Amino acid sequence: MRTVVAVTERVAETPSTVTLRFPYPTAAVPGQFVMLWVPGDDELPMSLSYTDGPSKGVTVKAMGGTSRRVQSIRPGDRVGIRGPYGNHFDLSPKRVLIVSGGSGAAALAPAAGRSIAAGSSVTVALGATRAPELLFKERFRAMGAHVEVATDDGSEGAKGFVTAVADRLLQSESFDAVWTCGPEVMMKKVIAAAAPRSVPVFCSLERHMKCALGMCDACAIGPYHVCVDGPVFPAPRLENLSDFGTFHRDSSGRRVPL
Amino acid sequence: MRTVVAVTERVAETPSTVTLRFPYPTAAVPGQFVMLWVPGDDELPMSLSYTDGPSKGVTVKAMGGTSRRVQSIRPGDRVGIRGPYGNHFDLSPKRVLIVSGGSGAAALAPAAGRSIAAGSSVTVALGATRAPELLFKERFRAMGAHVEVATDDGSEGAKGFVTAVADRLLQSESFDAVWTCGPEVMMKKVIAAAAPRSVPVFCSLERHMKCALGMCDACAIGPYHVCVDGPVFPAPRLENLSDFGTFHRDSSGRRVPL
Amino acid sequence: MAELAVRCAGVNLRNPFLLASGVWGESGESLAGAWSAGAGGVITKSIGSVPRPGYPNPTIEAYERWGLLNAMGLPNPGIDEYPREIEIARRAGATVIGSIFAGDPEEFARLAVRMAATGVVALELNLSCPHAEGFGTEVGGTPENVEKVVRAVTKAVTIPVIAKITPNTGDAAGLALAAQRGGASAVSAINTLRALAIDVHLRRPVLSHGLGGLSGPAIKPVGLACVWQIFEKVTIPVIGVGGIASAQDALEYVMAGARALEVGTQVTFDGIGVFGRLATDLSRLLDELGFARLEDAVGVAHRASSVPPE
Amino acid sequence: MAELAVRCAGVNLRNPFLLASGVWGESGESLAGAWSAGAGGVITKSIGSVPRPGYPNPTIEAYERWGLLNAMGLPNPGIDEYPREIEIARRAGATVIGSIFAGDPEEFARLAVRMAATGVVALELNLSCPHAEGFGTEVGGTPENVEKVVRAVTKAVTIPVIAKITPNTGDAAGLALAAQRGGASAVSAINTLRALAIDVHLRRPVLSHGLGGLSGPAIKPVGLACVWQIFEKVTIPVIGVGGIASAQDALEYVMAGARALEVGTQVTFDGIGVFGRLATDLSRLLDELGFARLEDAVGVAHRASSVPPE
Ligand SMILES: Cc1cc2nc3c(=O)[nH]c(=O)nc-3n(C[C@H](O)[C@H](O)[C@H](O)COP(=O)(O)OP(=O)(O)OC[C@H]3O[C@@H](n4cnc5c(N)ncnc54)[C@H](O)[C@@H]3O)c2cc1C
Ligand SMILES: Cc1cc2nc3c(=O)[nH]c(=O)nc-3n(C[C@H](O)[C@H](O)[C@H](O)COP(=O)(O)OP(=O)(O)OC[C@H]3O[C@@H](n4cnc5c(N)ncnc54)[C@H](O)[C@@H]3O)c2cc1C
Ligand SMILES: Cc1cc2nc3c(=O)[nH]c(=O)nc-3n(C[C@H](O)[C@H](O)[C@H](O)COP(=O)(O)O)c2cc1C
Ligand SMILES: Cc1cc2nc3c(=O)[nH]c(=O)nc-3n(C[C@H](O)[C@H](O)[C@H](O)COP(=O)(O)O)c2cc1C
Ligand code: FES
Ligand code: FES
Repeated sequence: MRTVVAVTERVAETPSTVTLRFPYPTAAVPGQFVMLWVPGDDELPMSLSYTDGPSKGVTVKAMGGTSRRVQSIRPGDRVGIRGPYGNHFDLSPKRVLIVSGGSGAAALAPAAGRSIAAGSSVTVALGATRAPELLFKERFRAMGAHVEVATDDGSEGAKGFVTAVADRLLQSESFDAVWTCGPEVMMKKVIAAAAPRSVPVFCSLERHMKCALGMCDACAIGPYHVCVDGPVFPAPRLENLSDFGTFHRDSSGRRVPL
Repeated sequence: MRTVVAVTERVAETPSTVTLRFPYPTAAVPGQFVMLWVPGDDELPMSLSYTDGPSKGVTVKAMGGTSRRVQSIRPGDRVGIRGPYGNHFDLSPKRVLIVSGGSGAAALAPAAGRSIAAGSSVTVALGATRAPELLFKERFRAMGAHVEVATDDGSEGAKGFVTAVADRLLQSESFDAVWTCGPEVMMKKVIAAAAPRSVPVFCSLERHMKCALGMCDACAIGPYHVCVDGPVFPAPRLENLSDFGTFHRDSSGRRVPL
Repeated sequence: MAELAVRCAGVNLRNPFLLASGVWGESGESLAGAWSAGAGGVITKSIGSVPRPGYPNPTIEAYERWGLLNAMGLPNPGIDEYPREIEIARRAGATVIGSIFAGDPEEFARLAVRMAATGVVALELNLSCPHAEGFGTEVGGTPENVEKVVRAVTKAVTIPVIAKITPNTGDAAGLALAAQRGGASAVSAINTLRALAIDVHLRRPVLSHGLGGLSGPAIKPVGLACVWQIFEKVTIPVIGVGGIASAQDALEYVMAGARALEVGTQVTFDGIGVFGRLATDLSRLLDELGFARLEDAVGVAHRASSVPPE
Repeated sequence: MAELAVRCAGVNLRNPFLLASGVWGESGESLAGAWSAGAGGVITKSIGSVPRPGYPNPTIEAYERWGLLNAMGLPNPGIDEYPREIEIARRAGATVIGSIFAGDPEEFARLAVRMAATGVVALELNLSCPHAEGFGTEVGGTPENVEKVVRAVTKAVTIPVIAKITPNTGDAAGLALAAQRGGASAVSAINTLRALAIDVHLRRPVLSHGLGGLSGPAIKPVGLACVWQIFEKVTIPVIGVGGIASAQDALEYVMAGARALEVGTQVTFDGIGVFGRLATDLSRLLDELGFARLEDAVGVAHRASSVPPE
């Protein structure tokens, strides 16, 4: 079920994120993820940051041990890929607001791309800790998206949380849908901001994953399994889940604060 | 892989042969056989004597224990069926001579039927020990075949072997093919009779069968497995096989005289 | 519609299809979800004395729709935290069976007491993990060990105890008999078959642990043989598990001697809706074959057979 | 093209793919046919002291293309008549390995002498039939019995002896080690897994014998685990068998530790042409993966793995 592929291209997107491209002809839809196996280390869920054509890609942020190890992968190195798994963004809305925190842009960029190609207008509220960490800013712009930026330290765009930018945009413009990916607390705020305007919000969630087949329960949140019922959830499904934005489960299945 | 079916009809064809009909929609071609499981007893290869439509049939001669047990089956009783297996008669020849010994008519009758329906002319040399044992005589006639009969005791038709009738027909008429099924010594004689006239002969063979999947080797004759390479063989494939007409293998795989 | 409710190991089940341990069993909401999808009962993930993260990924490998290899490494939140999850499932009305694993009879007994205190209706002892060192064959590989563990547990608790037998043995029936001697109320068979996959491009085992366990349709014929042989030897009920994907599979197990069933891997292939479907289909199949109650079909294939068991 | 020829158990094989015992092995012409289809060698049907008809039909049950259940019951013409068949295969140039089965060490030794006299290049001892009373676990189920049988045979003959190990055990490696102690030149693993199918309409086992053995792709992961564990313990060559359907399957076995391979069930699904195809495909696959010789890949997965065997 796994395909071992040699990485063809490595792009340092920001100081902390790296994109790996590899041949993987299986069709994929923006929002879906793959399981990326780093032989000898671990296998991690990664959103496809490039979904179109035979060459796919993932964009990985340095977090713990394995993601750092992923970053040291060079063209020619081999990784295992299975998937794509999960559901995806509904690309039918014509006016979309994207709210991206940190590496969340990885899941959102291909959705923006296909959406604009299909004639939609896309506005991106792009957040990061500091200017160099703004992931896919140029890529979004090159697609034709309108990009507004926020950084924690104010080194580019608005200073502070990207949710403030999103809030402003939601007040000043009309949108048919909001797509968001990033820390759950951020997504919770996005949901709150969109609520008064009745704009439907779709959140892409991250949970610990093992099987990605809806079996092992590692990725359970409330009645859902993020690997098969998600990763994209309409906000109403999440709002009543006590763990959303507060708890996740670690590798042993223990509930631990986010 | 087996389908358990309830027998719908039982016809005593001759004093020693019984036809069982049963629903079995899988498509079949004349010449093919099924494995007929008599629960609690054994499973035997049986040519399909009725190949057309969803109701198939086999015609069984009382030989040893199991075939006698088959004859005691009544409508409503259940049997297991798998198949159809094996190759089949090539129905393209326009003028066909059929030479049938004993229960061989079971394999040949459906071939005659489809052949005549497709516009061919079919002559049948039908042999049996005695008149009441002439299997499918009326069925062949009703199809429009020309039937000539031989019985060992002369109780109907020519007295003696059906091969004599076949020999006469081959001398007096032109045929594009000969199809034969019956004791191997009989089929050997048919091949010999057809040789001077260069009429191709196709023989349907019987060998001990277990798997019917070309694996267990029970049905081996020379380099062939009757279950997958046969049961229908063009004569040239058989002529150089030392066992043809002389030896077969018993259930243990020992070569024993026919 | 034929009656699917059965009593097995002293537990009333609304239908024989239990969620197998290790599938959808880490969180209370998932257990509750399996129950509301129609499972006759739910068995928890095997819980140990302390939290265990399990092995690193890759932990699974799938073979089309006929097999699944896993070496999760018994990840579980540990008995201190797990009662919370059971509580959620019980509040949803689920019939919950608590699965536990341990390294020796004493640890089994201590854990059993804690698990029993959560209000589960029965315990299942995982005596059969094929890939976790110290918790598999070590406790479940010989009749002596099985008997010791089961006896220690049955002495410690009052609720029914089900011993889950390994198929990685020459004599599953001997292990089951030992469980019966130890006081088990039922045995379940089978756990996964010890198995391996290798990635030829990377020249290494696929699973991080190397060896794992095979489940799914591929092991149904093996599970049936175990249940058949066990049924010939024991008098306590047998719970059939391994590769059940259809009502027909289920009925094969029942006719081989199973009174209840567990379903695991098929949840992966069909989703949790498999429970509702299995119950409906089995009831229909029993009708078609002239059985008024599932119970009437338990073990019937032994009577028909003229062939002595091995 | 990568070199497929290997020397295994003192026998030179033009390629590693041997016809497995029990498939196409009753008649000399079939053995010859498998050889001319490209098999690296052919193993005869397991031959006993006297002719044996085997069990009545049904003797097999197929599961799509992933599994096959059989209980043939060791039909064979007996050692008096069988040399004729071997002679036919040898005249065709085939490398023939003679498989034998018996009920005790003495009978094994007597049969071995007779089989060796036919000119086979090696013997394979069937210590692992999962369904024939008196010839399966009875002779191959414990290390003690395996060692006794193998020792009796290796004392009686001078040609190499291969012990075929059962997977119906908790410890295949222990059995293999016993075979090595007994003097075996190689071990082969695995034979079929004990298994069962039930016909729910007829309420009885499908096979006349009831229990049978499972083969085909379904058992590949189990065979790989056995070969892996055996390779860790023994120094003699291991022959991998069980569910080999593709060059990739073959290479998995080789990387797990197999020096030669046997192919049985896939002959049913693909026809005898499977041998030519496997050899061509494997040679290509080795090229692609940078192996000049099959030999270089034997056991490589053990080196890569950081995980200790169980
Ligand atoms: C559907 C999905 C899509 C994702 N897409 C991306 C992406 O596009 N880019 C990106 O950089 N990251 C993505 N992640 C997160 C990524 O999988 C890892 O969680 C992250 O890389 C940290 O891994 P680590 O082992 O380096 O960190 P560790 O130091 O081991 O752990 C840091 C955090 O990562 C979590 N983690 C560890 N292993 C896993 C696992 N198997 N599954 C999920 N979380 C795990 C831990 O629970 C912990 O909270 C995605 C996660 C999911 C579920
Ligand atoms: C392809 C094929 C088609 C056949 N079609 C018919 C048919 O249409 N009508 C018909 O009456 N018979 C047919 N037979 C023969 C039939 O399968 C049996 O051989 C026959 O019915 C005798 O079986 P028994 O068990 O009653 O006899 P037994 O007394 O057991 O044996 C009598 C003979 O039958 C042979 N036999 C027993 N078991 C088998 C077996 N599993 N496979 C083959 N031969 C066996 C024995 O070798 C022996 O020579 C066919 C056989 C084959 C191979
Ligand atoms: C991913 C996975 C995890 C499992 N975890 C456990 C476990 O923790 N305890 C246990 O007793 N069995 C465990 N099993 C075994 C199953 O409960 C079941 O016995 C086995 O999978 C066969 O049934 P199936 O073919 O229906 O899956 C696990 C199986 C799988 C596939
Ligand atoms: C129909 C059949 C008959 C078999 N007969 C024998 C036998 O006589 N002796 C033996 O050692 N193994 C026998 N086997 C086992 C095979 O040799 C082999 O070990 C097993 O089938 C696994 O390999 P496969 O999956 O490639 O078939 C038989 C297998 C089948 C399917
Ligand atoms: S990762 Fe296993 S259920 Fe989602
Ligand atoms: S019946 Fe088994 S090979 Fe033909």
